[in-house]
Order: sequence, then structure tokens, then C-alpha cells
Amino acid sequence: MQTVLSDDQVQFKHVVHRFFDTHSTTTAVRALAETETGFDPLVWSQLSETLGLTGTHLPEQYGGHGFGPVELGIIQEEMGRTLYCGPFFSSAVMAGYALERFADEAAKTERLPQIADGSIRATLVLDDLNHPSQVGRLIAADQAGALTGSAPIVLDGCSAEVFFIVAREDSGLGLYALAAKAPGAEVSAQDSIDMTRKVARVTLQEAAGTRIGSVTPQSLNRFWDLTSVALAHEMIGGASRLLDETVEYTKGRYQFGRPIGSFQALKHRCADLLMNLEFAKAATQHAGFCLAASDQETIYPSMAKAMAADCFMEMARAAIQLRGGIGFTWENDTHLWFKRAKCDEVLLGAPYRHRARMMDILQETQDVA
Amino acid sequence: MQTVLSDDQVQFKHVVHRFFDTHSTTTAVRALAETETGFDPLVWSQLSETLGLTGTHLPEQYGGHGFGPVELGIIQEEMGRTLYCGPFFSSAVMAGYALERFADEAAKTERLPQIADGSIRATLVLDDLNHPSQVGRLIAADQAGALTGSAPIVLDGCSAEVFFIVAREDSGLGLYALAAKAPGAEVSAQDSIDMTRKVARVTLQEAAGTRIGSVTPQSLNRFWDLTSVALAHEMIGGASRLLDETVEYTKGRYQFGRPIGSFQALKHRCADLLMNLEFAKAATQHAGFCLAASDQETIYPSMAKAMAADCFMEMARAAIQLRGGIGFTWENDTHLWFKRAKCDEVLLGAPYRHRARMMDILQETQDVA
Amino acid sequence: MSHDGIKAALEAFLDAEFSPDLSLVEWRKRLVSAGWAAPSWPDAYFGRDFSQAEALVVSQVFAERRVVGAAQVGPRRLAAETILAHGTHEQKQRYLPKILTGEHAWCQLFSEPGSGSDLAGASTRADRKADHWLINGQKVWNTSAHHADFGILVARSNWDLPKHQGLSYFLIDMRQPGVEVRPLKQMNGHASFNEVFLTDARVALDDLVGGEGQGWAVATATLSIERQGFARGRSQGAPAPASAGRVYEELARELEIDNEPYTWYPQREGRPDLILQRAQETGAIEDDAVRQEMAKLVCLTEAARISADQVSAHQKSGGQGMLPAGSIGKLGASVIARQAAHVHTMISGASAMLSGPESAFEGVIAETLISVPAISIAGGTDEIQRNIIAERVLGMPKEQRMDTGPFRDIPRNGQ
Amino acid sequence: MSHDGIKAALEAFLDAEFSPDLSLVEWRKRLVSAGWAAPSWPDAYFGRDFSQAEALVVSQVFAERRVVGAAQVGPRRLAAETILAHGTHEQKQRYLPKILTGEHAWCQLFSEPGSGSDLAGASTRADRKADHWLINGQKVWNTSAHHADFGILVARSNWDLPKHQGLSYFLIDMRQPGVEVRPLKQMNGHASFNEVFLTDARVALDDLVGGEGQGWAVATATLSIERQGFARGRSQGAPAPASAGRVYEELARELEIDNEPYTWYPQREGRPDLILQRAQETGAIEDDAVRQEMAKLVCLTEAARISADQVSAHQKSGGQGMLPAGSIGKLGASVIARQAAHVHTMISGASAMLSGPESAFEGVIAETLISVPAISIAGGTDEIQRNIIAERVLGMPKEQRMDTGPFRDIPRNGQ
Repeated sequence: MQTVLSDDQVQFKHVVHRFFDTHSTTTAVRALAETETGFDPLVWSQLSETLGLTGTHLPEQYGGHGFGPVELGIIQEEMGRTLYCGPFFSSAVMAGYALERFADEAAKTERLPQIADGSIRATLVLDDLNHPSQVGRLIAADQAGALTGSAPIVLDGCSAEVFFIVAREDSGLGLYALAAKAPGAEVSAQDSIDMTRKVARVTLQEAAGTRIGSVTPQSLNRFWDLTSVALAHEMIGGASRLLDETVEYTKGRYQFGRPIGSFQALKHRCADLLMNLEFAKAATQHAGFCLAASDQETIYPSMAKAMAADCFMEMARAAIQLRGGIGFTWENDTHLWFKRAKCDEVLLGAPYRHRARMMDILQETQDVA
Repeated sequence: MQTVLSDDQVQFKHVVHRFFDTHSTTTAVRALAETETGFDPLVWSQLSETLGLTGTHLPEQYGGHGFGPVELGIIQEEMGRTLYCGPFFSSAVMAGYALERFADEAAKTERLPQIADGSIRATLVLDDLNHPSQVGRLIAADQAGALTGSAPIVLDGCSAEVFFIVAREDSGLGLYALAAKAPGAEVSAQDSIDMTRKVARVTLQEAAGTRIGSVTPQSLNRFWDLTSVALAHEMIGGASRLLDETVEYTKGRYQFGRPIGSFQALKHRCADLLMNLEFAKAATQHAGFCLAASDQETIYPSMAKAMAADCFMEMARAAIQLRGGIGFTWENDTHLWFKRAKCDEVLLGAPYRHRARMMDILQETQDVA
Repeated sequence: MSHDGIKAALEAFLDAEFSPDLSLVEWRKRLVSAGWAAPSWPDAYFGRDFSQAEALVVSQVFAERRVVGAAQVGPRRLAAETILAHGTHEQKQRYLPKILTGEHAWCQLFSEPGSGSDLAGASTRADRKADHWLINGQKVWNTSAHHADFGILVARSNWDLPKHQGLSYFLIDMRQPGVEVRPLKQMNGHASFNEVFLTDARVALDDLVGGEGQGWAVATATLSIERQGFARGRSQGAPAPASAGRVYEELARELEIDNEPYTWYPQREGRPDLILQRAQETGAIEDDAVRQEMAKLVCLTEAARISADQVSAHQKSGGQGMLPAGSIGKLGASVIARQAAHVHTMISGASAMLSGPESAFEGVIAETLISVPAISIAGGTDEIQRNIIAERVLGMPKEQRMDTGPFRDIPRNGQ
Repeated sequence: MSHDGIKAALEAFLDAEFSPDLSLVEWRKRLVSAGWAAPSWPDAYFGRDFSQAEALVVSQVFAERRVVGAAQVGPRRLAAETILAHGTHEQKQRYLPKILTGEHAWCQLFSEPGSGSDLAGASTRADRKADHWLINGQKVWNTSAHHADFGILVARSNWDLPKHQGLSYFLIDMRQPGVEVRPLKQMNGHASFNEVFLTDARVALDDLVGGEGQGWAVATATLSIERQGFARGRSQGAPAPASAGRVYEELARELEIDNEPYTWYPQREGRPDLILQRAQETGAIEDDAVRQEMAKLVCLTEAARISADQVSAHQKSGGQGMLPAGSIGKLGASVIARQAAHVHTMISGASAMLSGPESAFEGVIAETLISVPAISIAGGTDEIQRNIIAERVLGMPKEQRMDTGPFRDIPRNGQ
């Protein structure tokens, strides 16, 4: 199994880094946060068509580039660093992986290429975002494929063109496709703490979905692992950026005749933050390598999600605290990451749920290494 | 309800403080730790006969002084401060409270006065020291009062003259008395991390106990609360002493040309420790006041035990850490408190069990204030 | 004066003078003239030289009879107490009555962008001209400055002295061209504070408090009043006017303006009070991992409450040696808020993301999650509190200072 | 030389010279003479100038053929590498062979009771006499000093220079009347260290390393070797002799003495490896509160392992920028040990009190609970590691030093 990024992957990271550094400045992020759809179509077409990022992790036979969770993690990390605003996670990651893992062959062949090249923006409608075992409690499909129920949190629900919906069936769960504007589907924007990622409630009343696949517990768990690790990378990116900028701030800010970064309390806090970050980053990278290497279930994806979330949240808290009052203002950028941290923390399950999940897997497999 | 100690109680505290300051020096503690029985009979007779401490919390009608958990807490706190070595907690507190709460009238009249004046050193044999609901799993009584089973941890089991034993009966639990040297009772010393408090295993094989009372779930819970709060006071005493001495140490120890107490990392750590101590102390005192005021079950005893234990343990860890290597040596006294902290932490239930118990009570009563 | 005597005199006054149909200002003018507006103040300055116990009798009568008292809330109280203690006879005569009547609102101009924790490092300039002081600089965190008529201001009048010695304390008219007030929006969307830009603003020579170079001593007095108010404010809260009549309506409007900056303050404390109900509603209370964290929170909130009760019981009985209580309580409030936010997050799960009308308690929990960072900063950061506890309570040695020379030579921001 | 060539030459040598019936010293003398004892050392000094890759081939052959190599474990390695790098020709000739053969054991005499974290604050005196140095002072934390024939010693030869400039580095004969070694018992009952009292002890003028006043530079080199060894030691461990014959028996005895101070070292790391089994045995694994803490521990141990693997992969591929790895890993080890002790305590409950034969894993858990405090102190406290990380990795500004003047004027312990 891989231990560190290959030279090619490092190269790729530089390319992606430059792109988001240029196109996802905090000025752009602040502007997009104020819009309804929350993304810039031009940047979207550049990253999907020109750079092909949306297809990175999807199989070549369905229009993707055939790379895996590691390369996707690189993209997510850079997006988290710059708080990229756009439907990448909802469409390419959530909907893309759902199709790849749950859809039948025909649906994949028809629909994955559109996700992979970004020409269609889809999103996944999951009625629970806390734990895979709770999915399907709120949305049900009848035998004709009519979907009824509601999902309170759907990423980019207002701007997506297509919904893929996981719904409870007589036995088990099925995957359904539905045009966003289809009769019986009602979409209402929800206010989120994190203005840089839009969410909506999707309510379905006998909406005529097309059944395109089955969701098994195994495939749902695998999906959960893949998306959790992608999200963990986003959090690591955000946390790294915050640490860099916070340390810089303490070097330049003077109080009591000295830079505040020379006060031992701040130095030690930053040292602890770096240790947490290094550990969470190692865990997250390793989870990506594991997913890339094998389909076997391990503790690492949940471990990565739990550690990255705790790390990002702790980092965001510290980033505000170490700035003092200015860190609590709207004008200062720190809160943008703080709010992303808070939402990422609970999206796909809060840390304590992932720790519980780790222990379940650990007991099943009894094999940590 | 009381909020702070009365003038009389403060006066009492001074008297007790002076006594243990004089009679429980670390030299004495170290010497007693090396003995088998772990106590000095002379000091025992002074504190029981001369000062009457053993009867403080027991009712006057049974030879006690009729004070309550608050005055007992004062004694325990001073004992914790000086690591007093002797059977006070096992005999006066555990056995004394067990008699008072579980025994029938005749047994109280006969036996409590001997506990109260310290002329008999008894101990309580409980087969579980983690949670009241688990008591009685290992020791059973048949209808003739023959006791069979084993308790792995009995405080001062080797030096006690009488055992009071809680045993499972056909329905419920009973309290039994047994001479320490009675046939069928086997006592073997156990090594404890804390050399300043002796423990033993008591194994019973058809030992002919005298049934002297019944143990109801309510009375067992009350007993658990009373003993937990006494123990919490001991821990607060130990933690206070450690903080005082650690702060003094940092003022006098020089590294890098300055007292280490001037380093902000150490100052902030000590500030946090003081806050923890103040909170744990407030909770512990309040628990004593609650127990003294009413028989009603509240969250405060378990809260006190959990907070005092976490505080003492954290304090002990810091006391070693802030001394550096010297704090890890046998010659330095800090480890004596560290080991007491570790054992007190788990005696009568580790903090997490008391927190769970708090929540059970909280849900039952729905009334925090 | 006997307590009964006070009561009788006050009730006679109220019977004769109070009417709910008076304007708020007119009524308070009567209170001020009679010495009932601030009875613990000196006879010479609108008061009656009452002891604290006597003043308490007055408050009780006001409360029982639901009579409106003097304007007290907000920074105006800091200004009043400071002027009373350190002001000149003329300043007292000029400013105090209109503070009591509520005709003049005040704000506090101490903090600066470049000196947050280091208040004595203020670098707003006060240059002495022939007949006035000329003020230039920027202040920040100025609650209610946009409503204020006057401000209490700390500025540097001498740059060659060490930092604490070069400050002076002024009373500044906020309604002048050189003073620009801009609202400062926080990360939780509220704008409770302002930035104040001072550009060739003027202060009359008479409006210096405590003498040139005495600014730090006077500011310290103001801060101490503020801290006492913080402790008191938490247990009392403002009395809610409940009756009909012009005086009550005008009071309600005054309080609305005064309290507006503080509407989210309960949220910055983490709203531990909502935890149990939320956990029961969502069913999270059945989860043992959540229960542990809830229990830890209950331990903290209860211990903080008990500890505060013990401190005030000690103080009432004239006890001492509990000075650190303020800093320990403040540090505790930070820990509580953090733990409460943590537990709220666990309880809400993925829906903790939501902040709109559909979210828990109509957005109160969401506002809590993005307000708690304030508690460990405002009014002295946790780091400052820990310094205070370590040095003043535990007596640990101070660090060598790097800022003892002439102020102009000290490295600072914006240089 | 090609790797195959090395292998062939070495195997020929072993075929000709090695016999399990040789005495350990006799066999190692042959190794030293032939340059196979330390092949990466210079040709001129008992080695073969081999690259690391070439030396690895040698190790592999030794391992495959289960042949005993040079004495390497413990402080003797620090002495050897330091002498090799900074010693004189005569020192190398005199001391290195007997280190390699194991005839001489060494110890490290750096730390003092008055200077723990502040190693450069050593105040053991080295006074130059006509034909020797006279040493007076006390050292502490000297592993294996009671078995040592020689010690590497840092002492102060000049009190008028700043602290780092007044130190010198010596090789001292431990078998002389002026050297008294006393065991130092730790709180866990082991005595892994010693105190060493130096009273008019003598060092020959020739036994100064690196010149007078160069002590800090040489000591830094030794410490750096120690740190590398710490990192390596954790992954390798000493090869266990498994065959019969005199040479193996003598090696077993040597290793027993060398390893004796370290028997409890696994316990100071918290024994996270025993958690799962213990939790299953006691049933605590079914408790959700315990599971959360177990999961946190697994996160830490696994992340530390993965992070260390990444660091060594980077280093192998010649990567850089990962220098902090040592301090971060060490800080992580403290956190892990603390959490492991916490979880062990939860799992054991009241029986965590017990330490005798009846206790869990025959006392190993109990020893763990009273050994973990060492991990955050030994080899540089957590506080020192955090300083290093903040200053060297994050580039945060150093604090103003209070100890820059002549050493005799610096406030210090025991003055």
C-alpha cells in the first residue's frame, strides 16, 4: 500500500493548488456566499471541462479519469484550503460515487459521463446524514417508483439539475433519478451556518422517480467511507490554511511590546495544533490509500473523518481565539472557515458517531493494522 | 441549605488540620506505608479517643457526636491533605455508615458505639466497589447465615477486627457481622498501587455470619452517596496540598536563568488547575451540605465524586510533570499523592460511572437546582 | 436614618410626585432633585449619602411599587461612577444629572485595534492646544457608540513616558464632526459594537479627568466598576417595565436601545439551559456517549453556580481572600460555553448545520454555535485571565516586561 | 565494492573466523581487526568506509547467519560515535576498539539536579590543574553508570563566559575514588538511573574532547545521535541471540545488563496494545462511554504509527522538511500514554487499585499506571518539545533570554 504521495500526485497537487489559489480567493468566496446558487459557472466549467477535476475519481469506462480516492483527496484538500464554493462535493463526489456504487450498468453508462465532465450538476438526496444505518427512514418509494418523503439537508439542492434519491423499498433501499423540476418535488432553500455551501430541503410527494439501482448495506457503507474520506481531506485543507495564517498573525501582532507569537501560551497552543493536524492529516491520507488499495472495510475512513473534524474545529476555535476580538468580526476571514468546520463536523456524522462506527468495525475485524 | 462553612466548622477544621499536620507527616506516612497494618495505634487512639473524630458523623444515640457529612468531610479533607494512614475511612466511614444505614436497632445499639469511639476497628466487605447495582454478585448467604464468596478489595482487611458483610439473599441483600478470625473467613493481603491504604481479599467459605440488617436499593444508594462524598473530600484535600506545593516549587526552581514559575505555560497550567480545584471543591462541599440537609437523592454526590477524582488525578499528573524528572523519583513525595489519586479515582466507581449515575438521577428527578 | 424612616419618606415622595403619565425625563428630574435617583451618592451630588443597606431599601420600594428609577444600564453607569469618583466639581455638576435622567447616553472609548489585551498600549493621540485637546486615532469595541452623546476616552498625551504614565482620561462630545462612528459586524451577524474614528476631534481643557498623565489610574477605576457590574448584572438583569403610561412606554424604548447590543449574549454562554430539553426531543439522551458529555457539562455549570454562590456568601459575611473569583468564574464561563456547544453539536447531529427558521429553537442553537467564540475573548481573553489567576492568586512570578521604556520606543502594531 | 562482493568477502571471513565457541571478546577482536565490526567507520579507525547501503548488506549477512556483531547497545554507542566525530587520533585509538568489543561499558554524565531541561546550565566544575582536570559536582539520570568503565562528561571549565561557551566535554574513568555512583529509585519501584557524585575526580588532560569551551557543540552532537537512536531503536530492537555456544551465552549476559534499565519502558508508553484484550475480558468493551475513549486511543496510536511511517518513507526517498517529526512524535507519545492509562483505568474499574500477582496481566497494567508520568518528562519534557515545535517548525519568535551574561551571574538553583 502507498505510504506517501507519489511524485505525480505531488505534481497534481501543485496544479490544483494554483487553480484554487487563483480562482477561489476570499473575495470570490465572500461574493459567492451572498448569492443564491453559491457558485461561479465560469470557474465550474474551467475546473470540470478544462481541468477535468469532476471526473478524476470516476472510472474511465464511464467518462472519468480512472484515478481514485487519493487524487480526489488532493482536490478536496485544496478546495478546503480555499473554501471553494461550488457543487463539486455534491455532484462529483456524493452523486458521482452514489451512481458508481449503487446504479446499474445502463444508468452508469448513461449518467456518469455527465457527472464526470461536469455538464450536469446533480446532487444526492439522502434523508439522513448521520449514519448509514439510518438512511431510508424518511423517504419511501412505492412499487411504481413514486417517491414520497423529505430530506432536510440536501447539498446544493436549489441549484442541482438532477436528484439521485435513496429511498426505502419493500425490502431494502433503491436508488432513483428525478429531474430537479419534476412534478411532486419541492425544493426550499435552508439557511446554513456555512454560507459557502448551500443546502436545501427536498420534499417529495408521489414524485415519479426512475429506479436506477439498488443500495445494499455493504455498498452504502463503502459509499459512506468514500465520501467521508473526501470530506476529511477538505477539513485537513481548511485546518492547514488556518494554522498557517494564525501562526503568521501571531508573528506580526504586537502586544506588551513583543509579538504575541513569542508568548509561551500561544506557542504551546500552536505546537499542539500542529501535532493534531499532523496526526489527522496522516490518518486522512492513509484512509485514502486504504480505499484506493482495496474494497475491504477498515476503521480508517471513520477514523479520518473523526480526527479531521475534531482537528478542523479545534483549529478554527484557536484561530479566532488567538486573534482576539478581531477574529470574531465579520470582516476578518476566520469565521468563514469556522463555519465550514462546524458544518463539516456533523455532515456525514459527528465525530462521536464515527468513533462508534470505528469500534464496530474493529470488533468485527479485530485487526487494527 | 448551607452555602459555606459555619464559624464553628471553620474552627473545627483548624483543630483537625493541626492534628494531622503534626501526626501525619510524610516521614510518618512513608514509615507506615512499609508496615503490614499501615497505621500507628497511638495516633489512632488519639484521634478516636482523645479527639473523638471516629464518632463525628454518627448519631448521638449510638455513641456518636451527631454531626454530619459536612464535619466528616472536613476530617476527610485534612486526612487527604496529609495522606493520613489508618483505618478511619474503612472503619468509621464505610463500616460506620453501613451499620447506621443497614443494621437493625439492636445491632446499632450494640455495635455502633464501638465504631464511634474507635475501640473496635471494623471494615465493610463489599464484593463490588464500582456501582451500587453490582453489589451482591459474588457473596451469598444461605438461610442459616452461612456466607460464601469473595470480595477482592476490602480496605484494611488484614487489620480489621470485625467484618460487616453485604451478601445476596434469596431476595435482596442482607448485612452480616463476622469476627475477622472466624472459621471460614480467609484474609489475604493484596498489593495496592497506593501503599498508604492497605487492602486485602476476603474469601468466605460457609462462614457463620450473624445477620444484623437488610440492605435496600435506597439505603445502598444513600450509603454510596455518603461514602462517595467523604472520599471526594479526601481527594480535594490531596489536590489542594499538591497545588500549594507545586506552585511553591515552581517559584523556587530556576532554569534558563529564571524561576520556572515565570514561564507562561506553567502559569497557565496552574491557573487551570486552580479553576478545576475551585469547581471540584465547590461541588464537593455542596454535596456535603445537600446530604446534611435532606435524605432526598440528588446528582450532587456523584457529581462531587466524579469531579474530585478527575481534579485530583489531573493535579497529581501535573505535580509530577512540573517537577520534571525529580517528580518521578521515589525520594520525592509527589508519587505518594499520585498513587492515592489513582486508587481514589476508582474506589466506589470511576468518574465515568458516577457521571452515568448522575444522568440516571437527573432523568428521574428532572431537577438540577 | 432608620429603614422604616427611609421607606416612609420615599413613599411620601412617590405618592406626591410620581405619575405614570409624566415623561420619563420629567419624572427622573424630580427623582434627581430629591436625591432619590442615586441615594448612595453624596448629598452634595444628587444623592443622600446612603449606606448600601439603606440604598437597598430604596431599591426595594421602587421594585414593589413598580416605579421607574434613574437611567442605569450600559456604559453611562461607568461614566457616572468614574466622574463621581475622579471628576472635578464642575464635571459632576455638568454631567451627572443628565446621565441620571437618561438625557445623555454615553459610550466607552478605551480599546484600540492595535491594543486589545494590552489596554495601556493605547496610541490614540491627545495633543494639547491653546484652549483644547486635539484627538486623533481609532477606537474599537465601543458598545452603543452610535447612540452616545458623550464618551469616556483614554488617549496618549505624552509619548516620552513609559506607557502607563503617558495616558490621560477625557470626556468627549460624540456629536462633533471629528467623530465618526461605524458599526462593527460580528461573525454571528449582529453588530453590537462600533469602531470610532477620531480625526482632529476636540475636547475642552475642562474635560480632562484626574489630571494629565493620570489616565491609567482613572481607567483602572472604570474597569473595576465594569467588572463589578458584570458580576452583578449576571444575577440581576434589568427590571422589566410592566405597567401602562407614558413613563413606562418611554422606559421601554430606552431599554430596547440599551439592551439591543446584548440580545445574543445568552448564546455566547453556550445555552446549557437548553441541553436537556433538546436531548430529550432528539432522543440523543439515550446515547451513553452523549450522556457522558452532558454530565460533564452539568458538572461545570452546577459547580460554577455553587462556586459563585459561595463567593457571594463569603462577601456578604465580610469574608475576603476570594478576589480571584472574577477571573476564575470568567475562565469557567469559557469552558462551559465550549462544552455546551460541543454537546449541542452532538445532540443535533447533521441538523446542527441549519440556522434558519426550520432549525432547532428557531435558530437559537445555531446562533449559539457561532457565538461561543466570543465568551473567551470579550472582557479579557482566557489567556489574560490565566495570567491574572497565576500572578495575583497563586503569586507566581511575572515575566520580564518588554515594554517599560518610553512609549515611543516600544515595538507596537502599525509602526 | 559491489554488494555481492561485500557479501562474498564477509562470508569468507565468517567461514574462516567465526565459531560459537569463541569468547565474546575474542570474536569481537577479530571483527574489529578485520573492519567488520563497524564497516561504515573510516578505514583508518577499525572500519571500511562503507556507505549506508553497503553497511546494510553487512547487517543482513550478520542477521541471516545469526552471527554476533559488535557491542552497540546503550550509552557506549553515544560515546563511540561522538569520539569518532570529535575525538583526537589518540582518543580514537585508545577507546574505540574496547567499545566495539564490549570490554568497556560507558555512561553519559550530562544532566544535573539543578539543570534538567536546561542542559547548558550545568554547574559541575572542571578546574584545570598542572597535569589533569579536577572535577567536582553532581550528575543525575545516568543510565547504567553502575556498570560503566568510562563516562562522557559535560562540565564547566569557565564561569566568566556565557553559559554555552564555558562548557567542556571530557572522557572520565569511572573506576576511581572520586566517583561515587548511587542508584536512583523511581516512583514505579525500578532503579533505572543513577546519581553520580564527583568529588575531586580526575580527568587526564588528553581526555578533553573538542577543545576547551567546545563542550556544548560536542554535547549537541551526542544528543543528536541519541535522538536518532531513539527513533531507530523504536523500530528495530536488539537482535535476540538464539543459538548455543559460548559467544551467544556471553552476549545474552551482556544484553541482560544493557537492557535491565529498560524493562519497564513499554509500560511508560501506556500499553495501548493490551487495551482491546482487557476490554473484552472485563466486558467493558460493551460500554459506549468506554468505547468512545478506546476509539480516541486507537485514533492516536494509529495516526502516530502512520505518521512515523510517512516520515521514514520521506527520509528514505531523500525528502526533507520533516525535521519536526521527532518532537511531534515524542509529544504524541505522551498524549497516547495518558489516554491509554485513562482507558486502562476505565476498563479495570476498582481493581485498577491492585498491583500484585492477582492484578491484571500480573501487575503490568498497574506498572503502566504508575510509569506513564515518565514519558512526558524523559528525553525532554513535553514543554520543551512544544518550544522546539513552535520555534523550529512554526518559526514563532523566541522569548527574550534571561541567561545570556557571564554564567556566574545567572540566577540558578543551589545558589
